[in-house]
Amino acid sequence: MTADVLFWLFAALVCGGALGVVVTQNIVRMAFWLILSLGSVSALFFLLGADFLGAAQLLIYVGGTVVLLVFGVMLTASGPYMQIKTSAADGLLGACVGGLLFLVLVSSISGMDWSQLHTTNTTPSVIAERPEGNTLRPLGLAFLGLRPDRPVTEGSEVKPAPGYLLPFEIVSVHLLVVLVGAAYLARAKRRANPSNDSLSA
Amino acid sequence: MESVGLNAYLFVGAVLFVCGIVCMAIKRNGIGVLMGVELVLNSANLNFVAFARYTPLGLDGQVIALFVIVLAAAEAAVALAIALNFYNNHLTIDVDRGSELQG
Amino acid sequence: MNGLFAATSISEFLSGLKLPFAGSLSPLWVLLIAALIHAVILINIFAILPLFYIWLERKVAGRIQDRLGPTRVGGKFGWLQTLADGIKLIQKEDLAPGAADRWIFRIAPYLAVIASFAAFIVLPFSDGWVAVSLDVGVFVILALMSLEVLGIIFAGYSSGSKWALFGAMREAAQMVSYEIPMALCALVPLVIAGTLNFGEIGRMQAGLMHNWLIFHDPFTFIAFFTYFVTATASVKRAPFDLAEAESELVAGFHTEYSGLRWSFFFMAEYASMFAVSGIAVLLFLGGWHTGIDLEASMAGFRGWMPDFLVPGFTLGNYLVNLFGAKVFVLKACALVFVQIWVRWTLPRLRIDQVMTTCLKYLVPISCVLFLGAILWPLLLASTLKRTTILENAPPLGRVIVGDAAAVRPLPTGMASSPQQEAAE
Amino acid sequence: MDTGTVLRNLLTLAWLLPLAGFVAEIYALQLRWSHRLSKAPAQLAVACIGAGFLCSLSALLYWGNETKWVGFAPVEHHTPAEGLDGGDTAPADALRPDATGGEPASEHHHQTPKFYAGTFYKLAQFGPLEITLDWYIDSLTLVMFTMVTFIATCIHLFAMGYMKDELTEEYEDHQVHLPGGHHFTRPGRFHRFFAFLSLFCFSMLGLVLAGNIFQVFIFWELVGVCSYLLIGFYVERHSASTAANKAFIMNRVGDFGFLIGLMILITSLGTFRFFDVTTADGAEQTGLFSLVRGDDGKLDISDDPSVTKSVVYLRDSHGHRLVDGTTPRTISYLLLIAAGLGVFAGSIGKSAQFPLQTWLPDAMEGPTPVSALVHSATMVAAGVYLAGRFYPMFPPEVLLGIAYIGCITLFVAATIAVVATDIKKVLAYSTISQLGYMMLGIGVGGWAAGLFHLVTHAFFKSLMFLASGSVIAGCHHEQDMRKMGGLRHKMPITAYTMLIGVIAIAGLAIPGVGNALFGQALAFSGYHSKDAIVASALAFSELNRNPLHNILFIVPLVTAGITAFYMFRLWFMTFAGQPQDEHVYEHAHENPAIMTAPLVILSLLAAGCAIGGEDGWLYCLLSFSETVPTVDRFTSERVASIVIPSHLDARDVHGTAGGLALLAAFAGTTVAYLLYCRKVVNPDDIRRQAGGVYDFLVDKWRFDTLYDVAFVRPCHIVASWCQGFDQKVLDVVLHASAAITIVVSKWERTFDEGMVDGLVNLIGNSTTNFGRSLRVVQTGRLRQYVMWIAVGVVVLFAALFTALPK
Repeated sequence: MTADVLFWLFAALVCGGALGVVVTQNIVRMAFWLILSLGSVSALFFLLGADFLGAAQLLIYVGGTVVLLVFGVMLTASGPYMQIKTSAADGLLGACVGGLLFLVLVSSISGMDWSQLHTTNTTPSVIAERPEGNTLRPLGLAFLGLRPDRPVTEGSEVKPAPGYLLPFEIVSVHLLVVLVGAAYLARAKRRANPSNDSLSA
Repeated sequence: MESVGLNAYLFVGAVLFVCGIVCMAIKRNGIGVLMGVELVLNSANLNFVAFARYTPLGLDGQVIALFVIVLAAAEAAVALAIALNFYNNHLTIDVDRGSELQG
Repeated sequence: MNGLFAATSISEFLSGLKLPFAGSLSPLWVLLIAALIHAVILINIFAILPLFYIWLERKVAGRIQDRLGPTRVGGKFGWLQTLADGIKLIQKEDLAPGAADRWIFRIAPYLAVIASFAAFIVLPFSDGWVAVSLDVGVFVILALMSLEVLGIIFAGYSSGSKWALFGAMREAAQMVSYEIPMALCALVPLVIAGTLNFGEIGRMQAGLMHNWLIFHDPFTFIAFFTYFVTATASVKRAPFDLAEAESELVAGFHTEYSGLRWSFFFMAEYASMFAVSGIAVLLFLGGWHTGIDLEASMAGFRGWMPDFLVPGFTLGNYLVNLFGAKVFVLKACALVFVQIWVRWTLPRLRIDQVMTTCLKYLVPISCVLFLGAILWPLLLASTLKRTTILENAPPLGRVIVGDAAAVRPLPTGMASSPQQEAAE
Repeated sequence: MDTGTVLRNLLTLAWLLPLAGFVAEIYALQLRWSHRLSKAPAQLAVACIGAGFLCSLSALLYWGNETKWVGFAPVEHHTPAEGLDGGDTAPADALRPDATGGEPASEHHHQTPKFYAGTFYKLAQFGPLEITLDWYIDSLTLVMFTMVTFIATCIHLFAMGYMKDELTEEYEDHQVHLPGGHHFTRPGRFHRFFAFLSLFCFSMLGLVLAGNIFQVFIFWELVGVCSYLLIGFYVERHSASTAANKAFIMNRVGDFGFLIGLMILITSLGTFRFFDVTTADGAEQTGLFSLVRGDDGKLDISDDPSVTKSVVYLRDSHGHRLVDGTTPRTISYLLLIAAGLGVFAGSIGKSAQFPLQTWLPDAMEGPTPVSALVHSATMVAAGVYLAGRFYPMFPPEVLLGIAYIGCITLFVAATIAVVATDIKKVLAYSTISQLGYMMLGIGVGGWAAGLFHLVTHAFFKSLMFLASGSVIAGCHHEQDMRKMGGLRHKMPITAYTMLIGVIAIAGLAIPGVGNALFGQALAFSGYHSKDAIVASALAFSELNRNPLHNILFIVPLVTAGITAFYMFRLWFMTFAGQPQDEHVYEHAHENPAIMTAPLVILSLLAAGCAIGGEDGWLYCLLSFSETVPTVDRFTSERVASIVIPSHLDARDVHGTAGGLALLAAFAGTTVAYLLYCRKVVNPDDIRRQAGGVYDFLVDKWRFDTLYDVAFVRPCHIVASWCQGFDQKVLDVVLHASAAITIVVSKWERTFDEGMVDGLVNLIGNSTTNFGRSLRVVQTGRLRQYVMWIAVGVVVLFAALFTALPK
């Protein structure tokens, strides 16, 4: 009951924030709605027992990515409160396609009987056992290459399943590459046409 | 026992996804398109975490979601760099202006 | 049990409470009432601390500048000067410039305050005195504090003023940059502690002062100072207060603000100062412990007067915890005093110097510290057959045990055992 | 290590050292290890071949020591107590009942193996046929190795002096005239000469060491290549290049027969190996010799009297007939003859036998050390060596052919030598003549005698060639004997070493003196060996009732006299008498020690190597390795009635033959002395008197003319016919077809351009147009793409939902 109320609250915030992003024309307001939406998603993560993930969502998305976006907005703003308006036709078309897409998604979600999944796999879910969260240690061990929550029987010996050490390392290297690449891409360059600096789009 | 189940989260994810797609489709501002991408990624994450909670997917769902977050951060950094370049070249962030690849 | 949005003691207390007319409360109501109680307590702390700090800042600044500071309102020391200022600000007109994006202009201070306030949710003041005892507490508090910058950016951007915009830009760049060394420095004691739960970290520093994590090894010692520098920068205190550099940008991002909204930024700033200092106290300086092991002597007092007023409430325990909270707040205030002291002592850096300090010095230093903190226990394990030179430090993971050769596969279900220990 | 391994290692070392030297010398200049004026290549070559000689000599001595020197001592032939082979039913027994006491060597056969053999390396395997690198070492191999390496060492040393002209950056070739009266000038080729010499030695040694006939063929051809390179060393001289070509091409003619013989062998016998091997799985692979000769050295011929139907049964080394299933393995007798003749054809080419002898005199165009090497120890010896090595494979009919070829050759060459005036040409013809002796000896059953002569001849002929080279070098490349004379005063060492060689080849002896000392006449080597051959020939002609075969004895006897005549003619014309050409005489001088020392060494060996004659160590060594016992007569009646005399037969007539030969030699010597030293009769008068004969001889029996008429001109005529046919018929047809093709292609072009291109262009254009129409879809607008993706997903899902049943 408690969780239900909270869920509906944050679900409403998520959906409202997302809709706000779509509807708003002002890019900074869009960023605000985005923050609202993503922050609420992180709250949903907490509700789903993924506390580490929720914190990560807050730190990386809301605190990092969105700040970066807003930063980008400021850097690319050619005038105060720049608005690049979406034409009504575009909006209508988008709404139609989006509506259709939503219908497709909803029909596939509702057409699926998820409860079958529980019967097909007997392995208990670590998350289900621990609805309040505390997934930090299992996640950390998984990234270090061990899955104590998912034992594998090899002969008579019970061992932890292999985890995600290699993907973890790959992602780390990937991040480094992206860091260098982004720095290279965004480095200061001569503008294409310096005389047009002050002109707004 | 809980009235809120997997489907509820999936519906939220669907809304998020559709909003993201529509955002990508209708926003002429490049940064706005990026925001749409973030929404889409978040909807996927939400679904993963929901599956982790309600299906035997377990911890794997969270691990994948974490990877998605990390990669999304990387994507945002690169995309922002591209947007800055775009702005440097076109003096605008309107993606409709960047149609040099028109056939 | 660590609840998510429900605090342990009060909610349990409420759920166990038998009301004369309605019987036991439904969980939703328990949650709501508990949350409300917490919020009220925290908002009081959140509001009163800035009042005190602003007064302190004035007095300290005055003393450092060889003058008296406020002396009139509320007695000889001007105790109520801040309160008077607050009343004045509430009375002021809530202005919004014509060029402003009003909607965001109005929301921005709330964002800053909410972010700053949210940090207090997971900050324990004493043993168990925490609104939400999260397993990823440190991570969450860092995440929440990083949100404060959003409010500032929005404020600067929506003001429609170039000064505000510059301030916001600087703030954004500075915050995004300083978050990295700050998090890395916070990781250094965390590596030792092996947990992100503030409660556990605080408990493991009980006893004499050498148990404090700052004295654990040379890297934590340096990490404390590095953390303090980055924390000062991340709450945009001088000498890193480029976002509101009066000499260049009028007042930076809050140039266009006035009245209560303006005071919100200051509440957020001073509360953040306390929050980062609290984090430093918890991570490095022994939390609510005195460091001279007074707790051990007070241990017998904990059982004094059980079931005081209501069943389950032990007065002795409460008083001991209250003492701990006082110790904690004192330590944090000492650190805040240092921040104030630094503000009025050091000149402000240029923005490029700020960025250079972070990217060229603090980031490498913190990386080295992090590496060293990881290698230190390994070094000890290979030489002293143990992971720390302290006797009651927690085991550093189970993989490396005292016997260096015994690297065993983890037993199934091991992941859950630390939690069970912590819950006991 | 057992004896075989030791011998193999030593001989392999001796064999491969010259190859290493060749590689080093060839690359020395390219890799700047050495410069053109350096003597290092020559020293390296000498070192290689000298080391090879030491290896060979030590191998020979080691072998002798290991075998208790049985091979060096004469075999007692008349010990009837030993080896009573009662089951011996060879036809020879019927003729010679007392020969049952034969098989004297059988004891040695059991004690010491006659040969050591093995395989170096398997090159390839085609079904049952293995191509391998084998080694086969018996006393013949050892003697040949020692002889070849020794003579080669001497010649190398000599060449270091002889070729020093080449140690220059600008060698002026006086025999190549350029327009404008200049001589051709080129960089010296000192290193190249020695590289070729080294390669030559390597090839020859490989041939001797070879353990199968295919390997022999490989090195046979290598020897041919080397001779080509060396004869054509002065490649700018037209005569030299022509001579090299001639040598090579005439050898090809012989090799053609060789190849045919090889093919017959491989198809009929299925192996190239000389010896038997036991493979890893225990199966025994019988080699050529055992297949044909079994264990007792006899051909197992079927009783069918018809020559076309008679077959030779193949046997293994134990004398058992080999069976293929139930039918015995055989080879047709005629085929065996054909194979033998084929292989011998190779020998004809290589050893310059009639009718392929004409290349050898021309090959004198090479530098004199080359002549010495090619015409004494190596190349021409290879032919005789092959005939000797392959002796077990020759049925009597082939031997008869060999004998006749040798007989004709020795006479023809000797007669030409009488009139030759070029000092090297005389020696060349004498070489051919002596090779004829060897072949004759092998052909009439004197196997050991032929090879004996091969070795002795190698020594004295190399001596004489080097001496002639010394003369030529001393007289500034003057080769005409008519311009010499009296040179013994100027170059005494050369003259008297040459005299030793001349006496040796002439076969002079002092009959009475030596008997006490050696049991033989006191004589130089040539006497003994020639004696043995003539004795074999006499025995052969006596045993065979066919009177025609008498010429096989008479001709060599007469030729012995002629040999003595022309050799002494050479010596007298060159060294004795009065100087004929003042210019030449004045400039003549003795050569440095590096050239005379080999002469002295060789003269000692030429004089003494055959000491003891047929009881001496050299002959014994050679006869030790006889594959086919010659103690029995061997009779064949298939094609012609032939009796191959036994060794004993030859011994019986030895005294007669030796006496007659000595008489002939003295006669020849006397005539030469009278004509050319005493000048009793002016040779020119005789020349004028017998003008026709003289011209015939000067024209080398008109062989070149005959070949010109018989082969070259018909070839030219046929070629001109072919050319005419080409021009008149083929060209016309071709031109016509070309014209037709052009017309057809013109039509095709129209078709291509109209139809095919049109079709292709249509497809291409329509594709382009379609692409153009699709181009508008690619707007470059990001948002539209996203929209299309979304629409696509919707449509896809809608299709799925409608198509798939729930």
